Amino acid sequence: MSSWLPESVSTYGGDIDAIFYLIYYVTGAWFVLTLGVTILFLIRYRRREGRRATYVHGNTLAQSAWILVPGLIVLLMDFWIDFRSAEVWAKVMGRMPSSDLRVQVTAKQFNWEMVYPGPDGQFGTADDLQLENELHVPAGKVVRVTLKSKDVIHSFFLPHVRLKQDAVPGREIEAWFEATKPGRYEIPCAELCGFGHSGMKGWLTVHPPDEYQKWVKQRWPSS
Amino acid sequence: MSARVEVEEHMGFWRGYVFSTDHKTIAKQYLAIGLFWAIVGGLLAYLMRWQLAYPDTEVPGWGFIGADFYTMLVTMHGTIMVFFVAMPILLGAFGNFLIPLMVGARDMAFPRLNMLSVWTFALSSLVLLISFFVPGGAAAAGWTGYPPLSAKPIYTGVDWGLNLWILALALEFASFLMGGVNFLTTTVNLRAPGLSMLRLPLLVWMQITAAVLFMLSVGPLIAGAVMLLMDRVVGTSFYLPEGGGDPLLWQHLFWFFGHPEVYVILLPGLGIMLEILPVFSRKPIFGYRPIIYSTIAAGILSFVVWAHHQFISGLDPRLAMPFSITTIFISVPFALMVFAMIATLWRGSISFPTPMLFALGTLAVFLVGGLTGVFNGSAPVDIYIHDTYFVVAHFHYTLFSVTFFAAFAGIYFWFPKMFGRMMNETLGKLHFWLTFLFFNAVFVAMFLLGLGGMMRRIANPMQYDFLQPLQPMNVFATIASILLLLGQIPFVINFFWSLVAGEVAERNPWQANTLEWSAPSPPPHGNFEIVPVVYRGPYEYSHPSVPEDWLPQDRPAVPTAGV
Amino acid sequence: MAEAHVMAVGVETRSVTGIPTGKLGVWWFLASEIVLFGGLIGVYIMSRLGGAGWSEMAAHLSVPIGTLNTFVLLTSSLTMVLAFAAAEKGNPKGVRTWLLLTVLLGLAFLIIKGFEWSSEIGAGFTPTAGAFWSFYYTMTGLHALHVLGGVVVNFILFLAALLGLLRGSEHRVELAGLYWHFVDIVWIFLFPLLYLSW
Amino acid sequence: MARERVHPNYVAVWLWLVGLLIASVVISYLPISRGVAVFLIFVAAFVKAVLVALNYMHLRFERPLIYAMAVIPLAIFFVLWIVLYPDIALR
Repeated sequence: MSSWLPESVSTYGGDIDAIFYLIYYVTGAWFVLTLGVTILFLIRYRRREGRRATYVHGNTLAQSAWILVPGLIVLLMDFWIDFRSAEVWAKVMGRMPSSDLRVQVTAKQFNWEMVYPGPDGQFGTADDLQLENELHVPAGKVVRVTLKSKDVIHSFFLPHVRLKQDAVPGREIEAWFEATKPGRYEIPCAELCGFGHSGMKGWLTVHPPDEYQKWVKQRWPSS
Repeated sequence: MSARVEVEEHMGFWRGYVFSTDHKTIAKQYLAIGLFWAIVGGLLAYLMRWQLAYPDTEVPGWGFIGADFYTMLVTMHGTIMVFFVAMPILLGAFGNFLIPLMVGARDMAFPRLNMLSVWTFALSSLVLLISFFVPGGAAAAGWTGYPPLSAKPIYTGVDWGLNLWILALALEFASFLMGGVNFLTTTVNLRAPGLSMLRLPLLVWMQITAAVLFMLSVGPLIAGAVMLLMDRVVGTSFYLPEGGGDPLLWQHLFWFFGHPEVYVILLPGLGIMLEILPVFSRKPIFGYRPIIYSTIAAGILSFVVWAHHQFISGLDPRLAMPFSITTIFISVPFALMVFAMIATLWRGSISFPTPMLFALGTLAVFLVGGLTGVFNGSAPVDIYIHDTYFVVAHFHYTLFSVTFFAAFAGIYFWFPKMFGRMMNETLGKLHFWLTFLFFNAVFVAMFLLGLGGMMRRIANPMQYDFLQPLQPMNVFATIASILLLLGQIPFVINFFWSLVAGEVAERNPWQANTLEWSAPSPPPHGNFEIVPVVYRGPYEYSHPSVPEDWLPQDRPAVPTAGV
Repeated sequence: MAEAHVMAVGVETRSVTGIPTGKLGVWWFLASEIVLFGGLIGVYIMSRLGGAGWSEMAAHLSVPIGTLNTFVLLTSSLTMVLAFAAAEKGNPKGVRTWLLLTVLLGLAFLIIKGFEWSSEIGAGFTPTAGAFWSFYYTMTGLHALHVLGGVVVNFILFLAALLGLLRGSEHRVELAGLYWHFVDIVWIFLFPLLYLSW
Repeated sequence: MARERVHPNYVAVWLWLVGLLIASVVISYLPISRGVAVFLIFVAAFVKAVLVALNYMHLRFERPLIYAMAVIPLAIFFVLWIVLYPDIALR
C-alpha cells in the first residue's frame, strides 16, 4: 500500500498518511472479519437434505445483541477515527502558522499564475514578480498561498505535499505548507475546469535554503 | 388466463401497453427506458476507459476523442447512470412493480398520476437524448454541474446542451416527485387488511424512506436549477462573483440534495437484498425492527452530512469537523444492516440460484463501498483523496453494487412474476461470475490509481510525470472494463430468450412468503383474484408450526408468531 | 366484463389511516414544496446578509401595490375556504360563486403583478440589474407560476361545478384549497421579505 | 368520512389576517430601529402563516401524520439555512 501513495514531502503529510493508515487497518480488519464470517456461514449452512433452517427472527434484545454489540464497536471506532481526524484537521486547516513566504496563486483556464511579493513582502508593488506555472519555495519554511481564480473553480493540488484546496472565483482562500524535501513536483488542477482541465499543471520547485537564496538573487538582482 | 391476453383483447394496444395506468406496465416501461440508458452509459464508459488507457489513439468502433469530448463523456456518463439508470430501475421499475403487489393493493393510489410520471420521465429522456445532437454538444460541466463552469457557455463551449441538461433533470425530478407521492400514499393508505406497517416487507420500507428523502431534499436543488438556468439564459449572476453571486451556493444546494439522493438509490437496492436473502436462506430476516430503525436513522443522518463533498471547496473550516463526524457516524446504521444480513445467513439452509448470487455479490461489493467511505468521510484524508480516482472507485463500489448487482438480483428474482417465465440459470450464473470478477478488477485498479493521486475527469494521465508509472494500472482497468461490458451479453441473451422461450413460471417459484407471490404470474390487471388478508410478517420461513419451510403472509389458520 | 373489471380497480379505495388518500397525496406534494420555497427563501436571506446594497434596490419596490396584492391573495384564501364550506354543506350555488370569486381574485393578483413587473422593467430594473432584482424576479416568478397553476385548477373545478360534475367529489375543493392556501402562505412571507424589511 | 367537521369562523380569521397585514406595513414606516421593525414584521408574517395553516388548511383538525408532513420539511430546510449562514452570509 505504501508504494501507492506518492512520497510525502511536507511537515503534515505524515499526519494525513497516519490517519489514512489508521482507517486502512480498522476498515481492513472489519472487511476480513465480515467477509470471512459470511463465507464461513455460506459454506457451513449451505442447503443439505434433511436439515432445516433454525427459526430465529432476532427481534428480542437478547438476540439482536448479536448485531447491536458489533454496531457499538463500530461506533467506538468511529469516535477514535473522528478524534484523530479532528486533531489533524485542526493542524492543517484550522489555524494558519506564521509564514516565512507568501505567494498569490491565481488560477485561470488553464494556467496557474504565481505572484511573488518580492523583497518588500508586499503585494501590488513594483517589485512583484509573476511567473506562469512556476512555484519556487525553500525547504523547511512555511509558505502561505493565497488562492484566487479568474474564471471557474480550479483546485490547487500538490500530491506530494498532501495539499488540495479549491480556488473559487470571488474568494481569496488561504492555504499553507512546509516542504521538507528539495525536488521538483507537479501541481495539477484537481477540479474540472473545462476542456483544458487535463494538462493544466504547474511545477513546484523546492530548493535547499542556500539554493533558494541564489534563486532570489537571480530574480531580484537589486536587493 | 394470462393478463397479457386480457389487456390486449379489451384495452387495445395503446391503452394496454403505451398509455397504461397499470403499475406493472408502468414498471416495465421504466425498466425498458432504464436499461436503454444503461447501454448508452456503458458505451460512454467504454469510450472514456479507452481514452485513459491509450490516450489520443483511435477508439475501436468510434474514432478519436478530444479533451472537450472527453469532458462531455464524463458529464453524461454520471448524469445518465445516476438519474436515468439507477432511479428508473430501482425506484421506477421495482418500486412501481412491487409496492402495490407487496401491500396487497390492486394498483397505485393515483394510477393516472403514475402514468403521467412515466411519460414525464420519457419526455425527460428524450430531452437528454436531443441534447447530444444540438450544436456545441451535450453538457460538459461534470454531473455535478458546478458553476461558474456551468453558468456561462463560454467556459465550456456548450450552449444549448447544458440548458437541455437542466431541463431534462427538472423533468426527471418532477417525474419522481409524482412517483414518490404514489409510493407513499399507496403504502400508507392502501395496505391489505391485517398488513400493519410492521408487517410490511423491508423493500417497501426502503422504497418509502427513499421517496421521503427524495421529496424532502430535491426542492432546494429545483430552485437552484432555476437560478442556474437564469444565469445561463437571462444573464443574472446568482453564481457569478462578478455580479455579486457565489459559486459555493450551488454546491450547497446540489449536495443538500445529492447526499440524500445517494440513499434514495441505495435503500431500494438494499431492500432487494433484504427480500432475497431470507428466501434463499429459508430463515426470517434477522432483526426486522432494528433494520427499520437503522433505515430511518440513516435517512435522518443523510440530511446532515452533505458538506463532506465540500471539505476543500473553500467551505468554512469550522463546518468541516461536524460534517466529518456525522458522516463517519452514518457507518453505524449501515453496519447494523450488513450485520443483520450476515446474521440472517447463520444456521440457514442456503441455496445459490442466480438471484442469491447477485444478492451476496451486492453484499460483498457494498461492504467495500461502505468501508472506503470512511476514508472520504475523514476530513484530513479527504484533503488528499478528494477528486481522485479513490472517490471514483468508492462511489462505484456503493452505487454499482445497488444499481447493477442488486438490480440484477431483483430482475432474476422477480422476472417470473413480471413476465410469467423463468430466466435461464446457467446463463445467469455465468453473468454473475463475469460481472463480479471484472467489476472488482476495474475498480480495485481505480482505488490504487486514486492512491497514486490520479485526478478525476482528466482526459490524459500521460500528461503528468507522477502518473506515468501508474499507466499499466489504467490499461488493466480498461481491459477489465471492456470484459465487464462483454460480460453483460449473457444477460441480454438470457433476458430476451427467457421472455419468449423461458420455462413457464408457477405462481410462487421460489416458495416465498410476501404477497406478490400469491398473485398469478404475471398478475392480471387488478393483481389479485381476491384481496389478500394478512396474518403475519413477511419472513416466516422454517416456522416450527408448519411442515413446509415457508409460510405465506396470507395463509390463514396458523398461530401467528414473530412479528 | 373487462370494462367492469377495470372499473372495479378504479373504484375500490381503501384508507387504512382514515386520512383520505387524495388529501394525503396533496400533503406529500406540499411537503416537497415547503422545502423548495424554504430553501429558496433561505438562499435569499443568506445572500442578502452577505451582500451589499440590497436595501437600496429593494426601496424601489412599490409597497402600496405589494400591500394591495397581499390583500387580494388573502381574500382569495377566504373565498376558497368558503367554497369548501359550501361544498361540505351541500350548497352547489355557493361552491360556484366562491370558486369563481377565487379564480377572479387569483387573476387579479397576476394582472397586478404583471403591471408591477412591467413598470419595474420599464424603469430599468431588469433581472440583471442587480442581485436583489435577480432574486426578486426568480422568487415572485416562481410564486406567480404557482398562482397560475392554482387558478387553472380552480377554474377547472368551477367548470365542473357549473356542469354539475362535481357531485360526489366535493372533496376536490378541499384539496385544491390546501394547495391554494399554501401558495398564499408563501406570499405571506415573500411580501415582507421583498417589500418591507431592512 | 362521516365525522362532521367544526368550521372555524373563516371571516374572523380573514379580519385578523388583514389587520396583521396593515400592522406590518405600518410598522415598516414607524421611526423605530430596523432590527425591532424587522422582528415585529416577521412575527406578524409568522402569525399570519400559522392562522392560515391552522384554520384554512384545517391543521387544527388533522391527525399527527399530516402535522408531521407540514413540520418535518420546516426542520429540514432550517438545517440548510444554518449551514448556509457561515458560508454565504459571512463570506
